[in-house]
Amino acid sequence: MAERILTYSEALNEALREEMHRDPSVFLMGEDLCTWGDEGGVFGVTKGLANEFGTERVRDTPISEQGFVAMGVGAAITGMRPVVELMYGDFLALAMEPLVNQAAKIRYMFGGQVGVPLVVRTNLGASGGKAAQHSQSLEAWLMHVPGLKVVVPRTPADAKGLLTTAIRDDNPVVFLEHKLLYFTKGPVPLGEHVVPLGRAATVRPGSHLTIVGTHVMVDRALEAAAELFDEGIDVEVIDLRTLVPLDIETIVSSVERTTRLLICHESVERAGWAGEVAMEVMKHAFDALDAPIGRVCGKNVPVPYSESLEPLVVPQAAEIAAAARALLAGVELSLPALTG
Amino acid sequence: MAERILTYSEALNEALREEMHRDPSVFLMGEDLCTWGDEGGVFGVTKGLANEFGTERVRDTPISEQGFVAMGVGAAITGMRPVVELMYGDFLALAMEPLVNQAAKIRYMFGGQVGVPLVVRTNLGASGGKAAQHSQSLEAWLMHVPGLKVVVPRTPADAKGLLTTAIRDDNPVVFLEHKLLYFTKGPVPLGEHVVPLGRAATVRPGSHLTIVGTHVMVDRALEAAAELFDEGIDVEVIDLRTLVPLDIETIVSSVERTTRLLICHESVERAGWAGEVAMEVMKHAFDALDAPIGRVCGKNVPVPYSESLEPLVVPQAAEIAAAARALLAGVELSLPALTG
Amino acid sequence: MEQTGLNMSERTELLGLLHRMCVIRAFDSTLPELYTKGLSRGSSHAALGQEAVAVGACAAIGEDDYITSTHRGHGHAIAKGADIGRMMAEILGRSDGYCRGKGGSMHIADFSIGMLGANGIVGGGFGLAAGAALSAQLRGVERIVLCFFGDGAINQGAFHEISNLAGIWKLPLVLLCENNQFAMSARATAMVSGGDLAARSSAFGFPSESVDGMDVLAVRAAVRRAADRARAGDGPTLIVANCYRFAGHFSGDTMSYRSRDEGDPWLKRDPLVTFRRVLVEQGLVDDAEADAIEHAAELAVREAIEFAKLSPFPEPATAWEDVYG
Amino acid sequence: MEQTGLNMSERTELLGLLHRMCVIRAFDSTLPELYTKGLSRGSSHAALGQEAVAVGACAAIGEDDYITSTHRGHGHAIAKGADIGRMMAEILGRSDGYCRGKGGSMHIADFSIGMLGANGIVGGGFGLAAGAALSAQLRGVERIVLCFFGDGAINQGAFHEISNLAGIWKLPLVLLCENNQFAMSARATAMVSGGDLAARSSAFGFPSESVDGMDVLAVRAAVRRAADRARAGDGPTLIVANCYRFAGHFSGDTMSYRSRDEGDPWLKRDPLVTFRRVLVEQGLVDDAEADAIEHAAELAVREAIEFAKLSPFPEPATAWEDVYG
Ligand SMILES: Cc1ncc(C[n+]2csc(CCOP(=O)(O)OP(=O)(O)O)c2C)c(N)n1
Ligand SMILES: Cc1ncc(C[n+]2csc(CCOP(=O)(O)OP(=O)(O)O)c2C)c(N)n1
Ligand SMILES: [Mg+2]
Ligand SMILES: [Mg+2]
Repeated sequence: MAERILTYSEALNEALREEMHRDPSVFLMGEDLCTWGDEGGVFGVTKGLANEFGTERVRDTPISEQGFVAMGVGAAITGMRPVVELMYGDFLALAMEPLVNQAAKIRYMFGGQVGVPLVVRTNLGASGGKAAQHSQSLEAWLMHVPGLKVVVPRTPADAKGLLTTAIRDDNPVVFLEHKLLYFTKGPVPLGEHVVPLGRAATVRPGSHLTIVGTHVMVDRALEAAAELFDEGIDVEVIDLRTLVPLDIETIVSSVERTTRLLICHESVERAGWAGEVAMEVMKHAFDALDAPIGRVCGKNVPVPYSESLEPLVVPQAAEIAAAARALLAGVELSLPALTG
Repeated sequence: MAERILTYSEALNEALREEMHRDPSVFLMGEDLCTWGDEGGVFGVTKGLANEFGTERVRDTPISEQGFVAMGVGAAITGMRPVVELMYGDFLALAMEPLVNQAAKIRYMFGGQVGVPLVVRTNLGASGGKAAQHSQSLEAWLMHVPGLKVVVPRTPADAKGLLTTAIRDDNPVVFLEHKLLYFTKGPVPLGEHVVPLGRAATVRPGSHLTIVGTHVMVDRALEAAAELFDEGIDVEVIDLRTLVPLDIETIVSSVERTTRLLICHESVERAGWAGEVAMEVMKHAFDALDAPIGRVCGKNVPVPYSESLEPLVVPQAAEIAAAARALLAGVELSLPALTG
Repeated sequence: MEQTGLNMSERTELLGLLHRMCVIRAFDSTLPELYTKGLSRGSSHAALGQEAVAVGACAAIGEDDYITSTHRGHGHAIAKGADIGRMMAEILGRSDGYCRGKGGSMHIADFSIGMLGANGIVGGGFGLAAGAALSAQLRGVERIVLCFFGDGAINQGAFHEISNLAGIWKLPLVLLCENNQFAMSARATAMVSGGDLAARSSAFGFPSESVDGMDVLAVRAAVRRAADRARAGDGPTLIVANCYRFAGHFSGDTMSYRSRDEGDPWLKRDPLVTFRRVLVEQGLVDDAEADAIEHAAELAVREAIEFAKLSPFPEPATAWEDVYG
Repeated sequence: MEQTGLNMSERTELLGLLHRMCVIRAFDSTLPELYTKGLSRGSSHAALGQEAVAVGACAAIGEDDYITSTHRGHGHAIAKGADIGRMMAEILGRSDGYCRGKGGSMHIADFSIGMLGANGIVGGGFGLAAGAALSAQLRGVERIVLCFFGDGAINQGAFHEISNLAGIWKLPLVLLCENNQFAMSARATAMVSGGDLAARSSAFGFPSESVDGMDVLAVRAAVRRAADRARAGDGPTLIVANCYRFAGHFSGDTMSYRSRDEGDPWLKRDPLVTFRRVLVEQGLVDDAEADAIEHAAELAVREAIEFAKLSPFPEPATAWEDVYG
């Protein structure tokens, strides 16, 4: 299929545009979607869409997060497919009631009478000193809510393909972007591009250790892997792409080969989702494990502002590499023969 | 120390009364605290307190959860020690903004200028058909927020001792009761009774397998343990009592003896805190483990209403027993000599 | 009691109103018995005394219009035309219930008649209602949304956010506050700053109206006016229907927070009694006919209970269904 | 411009107001430079054009009184008496900053002067302010709370919940809405249903007042009236100060959503220029003295920057401190 190089933000924009063309029930709501910056959207995701589709279908809202997310739920149960944006992921804290008590439960609690085809888009991650209230990664909360799906695209192609799938999904999907990824570039297929939910991507094959992560943690793991390779350590890196559903098969079959697992997430360590992956891996492949499952995660502190502190609380490549080394300490390793 | 038999609800009431006598900065806010039922409180926890301390210090609020929790934060940073009640734990979804973006971060984000001595009391758990919006156990969300402490008392004595400690703590504490426990009875010390945060209680010593849990899961684990003992399986049961801080030492030293761990929580399995305990145990005692760490948790569904369905989604003793048996399948066990 | 224009041509409709009010009364009167017999569980909230609000309001809107409801929602559902057998089966946790036994009293919904659900979260309906109104507006269908809520719910921030959003977007929304004077033990007079619930719309520049919630025809008239505004594209209206919660908040509520007789003036104005009297006085019905309507309602509810009792409990496997679709 | 009673006895105080306004102007004018030089990070929001609101309001309350602030909070902090060296050090992420470098521009607080913090959550200050007001009431101290917020924040549900709570409990609270016409790219005229921000208090039965936010003395007078009410136990007041955001939402905002000249009428009423002119006209200051005040303000800000630059970055170990205490 034909591809072009787009930014992650442009890829998201393309998915929105194409789905809005395809399906008149898709519409957008959120703050500053229409005229902010260069034709809309704090990160440019809705650029040009208000001009193209009108402000009926691309709606600037007041600052009323709980209210407009709840309205998304109400519209979703009456025939529409709303895509609602929260400007920052930290504002999920304001919208948990409609997301958790309404959207996630409506299908079940009403005995399957209706679905909730709602997408709530927002972003995670620390970036450039946004500090404690604009840097949180709260995906674990959402994973813990039956009825929600949780998507975490990393590449521009996945951004497009997964957002397309999310919009077509008949369930509430929380679509979590990452601030540091919006302006990264990559090839993106032209036209319809659909990436199924629940399929992880093995972005680097390796034989000694498996690292799973999402978003920028995958990039940092790849950085660490390159460094480790020079030391004779061959790391496999898996980008989960979606957290609910979770592609446990891909992880388990990797771990069965490598016998070691390191899980990386930017969200804070305590009660983060590393434990979820670990429990599932233990359940399916405990005997394959030659070392404790490790994790490198955000530290158990709020995100500080200063440039001298912020990087300390978010996992960096060096920390991932060190953790990988520790899991392999004392193990005799051989690199795979260079075939293929 | 002298003791009497009290219900869990009465024990909580006693802690509130004693702390209000001791410290004039302690006051209560919430819905239906003053005149509901038998002199206050849907579960009787504030019974008689409005009559004793007046409605200035025991304040009935409008139905404005986000607002009055936020006011608790504002009062806490200006010299008071508010104890705020949310009638049901599901309403945490309405109060995450003040709890997470304000209370949990204020000390850190403002560089230690001020603490937030706030207690937010609420309850968890399914009980008798309260259905999807009145049965959730959301403690994992709170554990995932640095700056919050999370307390989960099980016995009346702990209810009193831990609430006393929580009120005296200079940090925001989310104090999570359980609906099925309010009217259970047990001995409670007269007068000042303080239970430190971060100390688990080993409620049943055993040698073959460790089960950790909280709230009613501990009772169900004890039930299972009694049944298993008749089959020659000797289970150790640990009541965590607080989730943040987590008493990992007690768990690890138990697992080092038993070599097997089963974690039980009523909150839904996916991204629940079982994984957190497991990661810490693996970190400290992987080599001691003779089996994968198991978990028996709430199922990944909303809580259904019908009496024929509700019990299926919440762990019961039989399920815990079965999981324990599975972890010990094929293992030759001997019961410890009956000494002391 | 609003009586102008009561005439024979409306007779069927008016008797229909009386009938529905009687069904609600009979339905919610059985709740304590169901509970003590162990047939229902959780909490179910009776709307005794508030029948005129539900019935009057739903009579003012069309079949295709939507309603959102509350924890105290049986009356709303019945007024919108829900099947009381399936409602009762839901309350008994049976497989023929509207939610296949998964919802119970607080989560009855019937999407086929535009009843978008009761709600266990006080104020949870505001956003659903406004979202449905936006949906109707976007789809260009002539549907409006009637949002029922209580005097307690009006203090939720959601009321404010949704009122503002509905105001700026001129959504076809009728906000109907049932001021039954209490939110559990909390008196509206103590919890509503300024004391005037109808004043709340002035913040957003849309109109409000206070109406006697004991008078089914007055409620119908007020909601008709509001529905007309909504359909005309003029946006939301707030209606405050003043009424009284005759019974406890739910069965088991000892009501120690209110004196035994403080409700007497309200009880004297029982909306069923009043409406029946008017119909008789106007010669639209005689006592025998009115008695028959009441008995029919009671019978229907008894039948609903029998239907519900015969319905099997849901199969265990259904616990795993409908989490995702 | 409100001018009655300007006299020599007030001279020191009035020059103090001018001085503080100049400090805020100078302080927030440096933000783009700090950002482009890589000295600051994250977002910092200038209150250029809104100086009269912060200074007038804080002049109307006492040292012991509290304020809560917003993401656009430098002016509020300066007006309440915060040290600009420590503020600047915070913006530069240094260890001498108010938050030891952990907060940055959006989280400046100085509890020693009752400045309870800027806030990155729009509307996050409502509850803190009302809680502090309740605290003062319970402790029986004569402190009031001044809560700054924007025209965007007024649409948060928190405004509603807190207004109601403050109303029923008669909390000593002044709700000061800085209507600078915009919430990022969103116009207040489009986002506020009914269009009248001051009408919002009518929902709760407490008074409101609209005031010219370009006039420091008018703001002071209005806040004094509200503060008197609060101190007298009469509860909250809403004040809407109409003003204009002279610059972008933050540095880097291209402001494509507003036309280049639409703000001109506002810019012509620059609160610093106007107030200076009044003082000169009234003979309270001559041009040289006024120039000196402006220069002193600029110098103070330059010194603050030097102080901040010399302050070391926080030690890594501090990242682990103050999570719990
Ligand atoms: C968010 C939330 N807070 C509290 C409750 C507990 N609760 C259930 S009904 C109720 C009172 C509601 O009062 P009102 O809105 O007047 O409705 P009414 O019960 O009078 O019909 C309360 C506090 C709840 N279910 N949801
Ligand atoms: C809860 C929340 N929603 C959205 C934002 C993003 N945001 C930051 S400032 C702002 C506009 C605020 O407008 P207003 O209250 O008028 O204050 P002003 O910026 O004009 O001073 C927005 C939308 C936020 N920080 N918090
Ligand atoms: Mg009520
Ligand atoms: Mg503004």
